[in-house]
Amino acid sequence: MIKKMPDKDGHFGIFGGRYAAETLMPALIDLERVYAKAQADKKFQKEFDYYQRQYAGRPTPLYFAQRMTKTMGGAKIYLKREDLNHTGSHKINNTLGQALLARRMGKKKVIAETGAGQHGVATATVAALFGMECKIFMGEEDIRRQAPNVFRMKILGAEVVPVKSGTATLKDAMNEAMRYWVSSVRDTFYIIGTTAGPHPYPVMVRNFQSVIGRETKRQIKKEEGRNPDILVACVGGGSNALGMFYSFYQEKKLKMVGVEAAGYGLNTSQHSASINAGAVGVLHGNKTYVLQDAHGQVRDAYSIAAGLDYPGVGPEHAYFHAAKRVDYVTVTDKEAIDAFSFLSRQEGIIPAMESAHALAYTMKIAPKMSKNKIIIVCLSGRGDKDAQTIVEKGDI
Amino acid sequence: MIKKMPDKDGHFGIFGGRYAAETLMPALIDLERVYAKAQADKKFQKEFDYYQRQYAGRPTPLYFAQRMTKTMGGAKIYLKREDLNHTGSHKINNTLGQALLARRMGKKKVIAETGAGQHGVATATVAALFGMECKIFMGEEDIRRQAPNVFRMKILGAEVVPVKSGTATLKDAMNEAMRYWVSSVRDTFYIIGTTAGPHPYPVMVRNFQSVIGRETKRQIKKEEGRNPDILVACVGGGSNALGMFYSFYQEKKLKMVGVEAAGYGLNTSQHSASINAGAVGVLHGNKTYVLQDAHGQVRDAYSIAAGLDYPGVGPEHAYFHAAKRVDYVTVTDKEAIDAFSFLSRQEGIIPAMESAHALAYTMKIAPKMSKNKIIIVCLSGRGDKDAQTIVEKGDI
Amino acid sequence: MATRIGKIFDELRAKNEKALVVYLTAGDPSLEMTKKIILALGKSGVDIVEIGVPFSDPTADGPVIQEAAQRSLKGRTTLRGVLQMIAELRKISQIPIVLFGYFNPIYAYGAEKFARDATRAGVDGVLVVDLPPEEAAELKKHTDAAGIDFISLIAPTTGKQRAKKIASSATGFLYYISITGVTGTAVPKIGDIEADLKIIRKISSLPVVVGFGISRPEQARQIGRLADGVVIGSAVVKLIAENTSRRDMVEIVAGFAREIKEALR
Amino acid sequence: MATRIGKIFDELRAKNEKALVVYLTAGDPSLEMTKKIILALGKSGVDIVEIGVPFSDPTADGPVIQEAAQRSLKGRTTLRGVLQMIAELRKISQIPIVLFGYFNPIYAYGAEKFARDATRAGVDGVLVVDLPPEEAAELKKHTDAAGIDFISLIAPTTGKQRAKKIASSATGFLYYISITGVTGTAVPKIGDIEADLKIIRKISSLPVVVGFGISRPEQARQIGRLADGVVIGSAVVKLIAENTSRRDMVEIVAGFAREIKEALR
Ligand SMILES: Cc1ncc(COP(=O)(O)O)c(C=O)c1O
Ligand SMILES: Cc1ncc(COP(=O)(O)O)c(C=O)c1O
Repeated sequence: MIKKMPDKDGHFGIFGGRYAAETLMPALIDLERVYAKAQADKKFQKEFDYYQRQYAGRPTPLYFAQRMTKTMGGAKIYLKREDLNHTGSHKINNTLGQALLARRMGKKKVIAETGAGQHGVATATVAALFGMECKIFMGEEDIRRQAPNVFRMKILGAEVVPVKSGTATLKDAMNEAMRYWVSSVRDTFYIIGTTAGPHPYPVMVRNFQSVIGRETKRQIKKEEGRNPDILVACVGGGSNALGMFYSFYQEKKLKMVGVEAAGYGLNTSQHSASINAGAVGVLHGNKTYVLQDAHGQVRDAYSIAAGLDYPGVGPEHAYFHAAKRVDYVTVTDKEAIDAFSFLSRQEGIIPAMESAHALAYTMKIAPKMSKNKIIIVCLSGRGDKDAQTIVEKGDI
Repeated sequence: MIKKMPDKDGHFGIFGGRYAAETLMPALIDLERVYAKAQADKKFQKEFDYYQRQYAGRPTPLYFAQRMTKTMGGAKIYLKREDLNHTGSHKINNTLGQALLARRMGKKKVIAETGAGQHGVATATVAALFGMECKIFMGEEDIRRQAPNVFRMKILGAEVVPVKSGTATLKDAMNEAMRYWVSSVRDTFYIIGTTAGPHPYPVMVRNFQSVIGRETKRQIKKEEGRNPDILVACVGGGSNALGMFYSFYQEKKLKMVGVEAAGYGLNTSQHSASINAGAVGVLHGNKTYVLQDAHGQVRDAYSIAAGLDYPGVGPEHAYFHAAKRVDYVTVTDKEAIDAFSFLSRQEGIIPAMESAHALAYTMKIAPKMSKNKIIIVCLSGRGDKDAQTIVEKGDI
Repeated sequence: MATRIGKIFDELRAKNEKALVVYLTAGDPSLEMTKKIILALGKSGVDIVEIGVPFSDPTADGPVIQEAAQRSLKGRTTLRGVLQMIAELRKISQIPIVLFGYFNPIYAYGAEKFARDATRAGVDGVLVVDLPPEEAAELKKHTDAAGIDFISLIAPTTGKQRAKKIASSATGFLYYISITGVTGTAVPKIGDIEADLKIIRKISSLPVVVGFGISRPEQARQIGRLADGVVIGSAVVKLIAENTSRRDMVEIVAGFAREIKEALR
Repeated sequence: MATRIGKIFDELRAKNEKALVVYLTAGDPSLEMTKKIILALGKSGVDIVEIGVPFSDPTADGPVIQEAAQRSLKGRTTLRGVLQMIAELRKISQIPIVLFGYFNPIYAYGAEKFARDATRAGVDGVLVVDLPPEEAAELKKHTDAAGIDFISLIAPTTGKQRAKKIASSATGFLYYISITGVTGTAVPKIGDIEADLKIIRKISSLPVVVGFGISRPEQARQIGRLADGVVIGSAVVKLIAENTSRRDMVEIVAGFAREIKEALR
């Protein structure tokens, strides 16, 4: 049995913690305190539930993928439909929670980093909803690649701040957001988009996302009268995966699989498999597995799924990996594209390229499992944002 | 009190009917028969419900737009969130229904026309879901304007057939789909996307869409303990509006408003206001209001909202107009763009440009109404598809 | 009173000939030319002309006739203009004329006024593609009153019961659609036509002509053996389009019609 | 045993001078040049050098120092290389040296090994920006054991209680961050500094230096009146970058340091 995590300073075993500049420390400690209070406050929970239901569209269905199951010929495959959330992914679960906290703290400005733009859109969305000023930091390279989401953020009234430093992608956007936060921490709330960053972000984001698993548990019980055998989710920073896993990790005999992006392959330098191919290090305020060279310099991550394109991973995943509670596997760009196309044509659901990683792994194992087994895949988002890229790559 | 409509030949008063080529008549009659049977069949209804819930993500929330209401300073404004449906609009309600009918009829091929691409995507989606071959007819001009939806259809495995005839927009796509259907009617099901076309399409589509109003009625009862005062919906062919109105039209004292697209203004030739500026005529198999010249030649419709860009309107609307049961008003491109931007920034919801027409009208009346009045707007779809156009027009 | 249409079939039967019905789109390239072509067609042995009234949304037509309609509408052809042209034609020709088209231009004109003006102009029959028997009454009551034949279509998809119903209210002749498709887009199969015509013959004693997709003398001959006549549409419209700029266009079209007619004698 | 850092503050106090701490990024433009610059700085009156170990993700730094780090990393600077350079420097200079950086390169090097190698190379203190007291133990236990000062930061956002806690475990000197922001991005406000230093003085008897955003002699003089020293960082890094290709770059930098030091006497 795995212990309740994290400890009071945000440590998951040796991972996590709060490796932050002193200027930010008081804000982080304050946030921790406010969050703890909110968590215990029925009113806050009610408010959060209200927006989840009425605004984000929860609960999302747990959909039995009948054709996919049949074609695979093995285990029953269910999809948790986070793609049906407002703004198109699970990201809104978290931004709603953090924005409500920001409102509690009287902060009228929010900032966020974004890679694919999904978290940026989800943040711009809640900022509009609660009438907050919003700045989104985004790498110049990503702004070019993810134009549709940039348009959405602008329409929502957010300022999209182009980040030119470093490799001009997600990691640098996060660096820049942190720098901006350092200079504006008194009136600005930083809405981090995944289970990373300094404590209390990893635990807070995981808790906001845990609605995914809570619903799933109830739904599969109703459908099948029992827990599933395997849960599969993609892992970028790890928020959709932890959101799905959290309600289940105490269940014995239930296997959980996190799927990292292998890009062009782990034998190349073009991947994002922090757990499978990184080393323990400290990045963006927490200790975890990081893609880095022998000298502790962080490497660029790569994945066709912009949302997985991150050289770190949430510290709770690092812990689950070390504790062997979750299996972390990898899936290449090519396998993910095949799964993307497969699900689109088999079920009429265009998955986000991120989620396609979880599907690709499912397609490897399902055929080998017996028909009375159950796999649940976290379909973390919709693939509208990826459609053009994939068609233009000529893979469809 | 308005009588139950339509009559057995699909007439709504003098409107509707079945003005179709003889080649299609047997298929239409057959469809009518199969549909009547399905309607009475609990199993069919259960199946339809199942996919609505588990696949499309219904029920959609009825969301109280708190900030918008406050800013407007008058009536309470609720939004029926059809934008949260799978594929992003109410169109899926109907395509699921028709695809289930097609399956019942043993048809393995479906076709559809599309303008904005929303119905095309919704059709390609259900075709994938049920393993059917799918051809989508789309004007060349629209293919250019609505590229993201074209990508989605292709990914879903549909063939997008470019239509060059006429003005290469929606009306011509529908002409071409009908022509194709004439030549393939024995094994092909034509999934029409709105409450138009020959009988039984208008009644069938309205019934499939009526889930919108049924849910709304239940939801507003729960929220407010009573019916709303006004329902507002945009009217292209009219399916989201009828879907919303159908459960309410027998309610006295309840006002219903259909919003047509005034484009550059009714005093120009650039609009789609078939009811407000058209004349009775016959187009695409039914008698209704049609934009036409004095000689009965159909005019091109125009609206910034590609889904409203149709020179006809569902015959039931024509009837409701003639019977004065529904008010039909118009909203210009400019007003709709303002509403689009307003809702995005006030509520974090980017509406489809189509739905923005309903919002724009709401913004005109809400401030003049007292605070105990209730308006429900059918938010028929999300505006991701429109984001680029609007940003590039420089209006944001 | 025997109509011009009734008479022509009586005459042809007497001669043991089959009717050649030629379709052309009015106003393509101009109403003046349409009139000239019709006169020439009459002289080259064509028995009936179907004059297509152009419509913006011709859902039952293939590309050839669609484009002809678009060209004609660009030239501002109207139903009123077509009727005027026919009235002028009638001063010099007694060829039976069927107006072919879609309902909306007629509806916009006014069904009753249309029937009156059409009969005055010398129209013998109307064929409205999107007006099946279920919806026909609103026009037919006026054309019946005006003594204009209401030509009805029977398709390969029409079942026997339905065909009976259609035939029962039809006048002039029955138009059997030889393909499951729009005009000019496929080649009819003789075997299918033969089987369907057998059924239709049992149902109705009206003359039956066969149309959609017939373009060559040999086809006309084969089908002529089974039916009372054939309709040539897209082939003629295409010929007109291809030769619009030639001075001898009218002769070319007339020559083509003559070839087909030969095959029907 | 008094460290070099302790000694220098004692000496300065005796002379009634304030310390000039200069930051520069190791390896920009090269480790060789870094060494030369440090030697020149020592000669021009600089009291302590902060040698920045470049990191790929310097989240506490403004653009000037970020870019210097990127240039340095392009030149393949490593922590090992920096320590080697310091060891060489130590053969000819006794200037107090603080290593400034982020934790990950140290963690990758191994905290214990790092402390051992650093002290051997002649490092006097370390300042790890992203290692607040809560996380400091894993490094501090080793640097303490090696006799290296663990320099701690106090920010304008740090409350009194927290400042106390920080001061209680700090050694060498306290580094007060003069702006709420990253390095080199804003001009510090004297009034705010004065107020905060008053509090810090009550809490701790360690020397306090002030840094972030100081670039001109006049600023140095004003702040020198309140603190025990000032840190010049971005201004020096920028000067190095702007003059990299000039032969007299080292003299330019040294000259600038001399001007600042003048203001602190
Ligand atoms: C749809 C989707 N899934 C997954 C991810 C990865 O993030 P996480 O691992 O935090 O769930 C993203 C990030 O943008 C995303 O957009
Ligand atoms: C979002 C949305 N709303 C409305 C419409 C208009 O159609 P209808 O009037 O049938 O609801 C469309 C058509 O594409 C649409 O996509």
